[in-house]
Amino acid sequence: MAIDILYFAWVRERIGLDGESVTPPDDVVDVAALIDWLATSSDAHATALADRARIRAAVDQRFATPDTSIVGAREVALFPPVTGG
Amino acid sequence: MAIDILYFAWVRERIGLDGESVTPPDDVVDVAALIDWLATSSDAHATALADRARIRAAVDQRFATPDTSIVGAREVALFPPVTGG
Amino acid sequence: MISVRVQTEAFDPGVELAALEELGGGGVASFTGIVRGDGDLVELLLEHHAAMTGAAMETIAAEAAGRWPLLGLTLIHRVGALTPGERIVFVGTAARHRGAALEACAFLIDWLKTAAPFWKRERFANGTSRWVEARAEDAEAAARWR
Amino acid sequence: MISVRVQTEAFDPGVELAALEELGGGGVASFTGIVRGDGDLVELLLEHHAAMTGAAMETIAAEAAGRWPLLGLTLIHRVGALTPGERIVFVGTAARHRGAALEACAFLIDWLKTAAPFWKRERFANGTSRWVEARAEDAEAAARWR
Repeated sequence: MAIDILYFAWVRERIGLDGESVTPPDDVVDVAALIDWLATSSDAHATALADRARIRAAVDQRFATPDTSIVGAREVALFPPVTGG
Repeated sequence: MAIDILYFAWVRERIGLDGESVTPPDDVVDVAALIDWLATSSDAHATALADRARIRAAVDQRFATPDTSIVGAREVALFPPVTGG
Repeated sequence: MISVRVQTEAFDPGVELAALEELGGGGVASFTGIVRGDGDLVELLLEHHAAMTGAAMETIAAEAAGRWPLLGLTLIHRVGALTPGERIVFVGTAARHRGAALEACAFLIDWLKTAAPFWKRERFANGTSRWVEARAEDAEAAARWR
Repeated sequence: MISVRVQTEAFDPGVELAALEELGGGGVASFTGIVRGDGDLVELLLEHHAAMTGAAMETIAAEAAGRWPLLGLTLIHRVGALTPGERIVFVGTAARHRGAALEACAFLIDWLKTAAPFWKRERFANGTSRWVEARAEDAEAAARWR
């Protein structure tokens, strides 16, 4: 199933995309696996996502952890730790 | 030596005075002794000052405790616990 | 900037905050105390030891300025007759970072409640009135900063 | 009254406080975050996950409303390009007593810093720019409420 991937802040800048629609293989079932898989898409993806400790995610607009399931998700956002306030 | 005594809130109302100038005997050297001595001045003083636990004091405009010295003080204020803010 | 005021007149929190925002810090915190109209209260009378109040508030302000890296603080306390909905007290603090501003603000209002010579008398619609009793919680709130 | 807003426009803390003061409580607390002009900063750019931000802020607001007996709370976060001295964020709380207002206010700004999808980019006078790094202190400040 296609998932909308959104990128924010320096993740967005390094990848060079606001987002993209992807269809990961069936064994990509959680956030960590999705990031690993996206990192293989291009050099830019690999670089942007290299430092896994500094990548955060939201699945269907709720903050997620690496083990959060993406099965059935419509949207996954990837970004650095938030800095609002 | 004469000392200006000031009364506030219900201490003032019960005594019926904003303040008075008094000259306590030489053995009245601290706040606790001053209150004991003032309580002998009149029935109103005795009533107003009866509940020692609810009487607070300031000596020369600084908050004081029962054992604070009044030797050389120009002003002693007596009042209930403060309720500002 | 330390500004300490005791006044009968009303004040405008927006104006006070704007002055604190001018100081170049990243955070401004405030607390405004308002007369509640509980139990048919019609008037709150604020009495104070006029000769002592300013100095007591300056002492409290200096204590906060010594504990936290503040760029500014404002303390305003009204005296006289107030009606429900009126502002009684304002505490405002400015600092580079929010922690100092927020903590100093909480400290200042806790201490104003217990270390400044004000007394409140409530007057009710039925003609009765009473002096507000000091609350043990206020003493405890102030004590946590010791 | 819970009011949560994400906006490019400026806001007026005085107006926000006045609305909170109308709710009949005895205490109104606020925190206003301001863009500091450190290191020749000329612009702060606030990016956010627009579809998610409102819901994330509502979640934070609901958490505060569940923890403290609040009469009202206001959360405003600006997005887009801001210059030094401009207000970024406002948190305001109203409660019967000061403790709830002050604690909820501190909680809300701590959580806004760590649980809402905003990112800041700083642009400096010499043409360089950089994304603000999340601070460990902010995560710790938020964690103390867990």
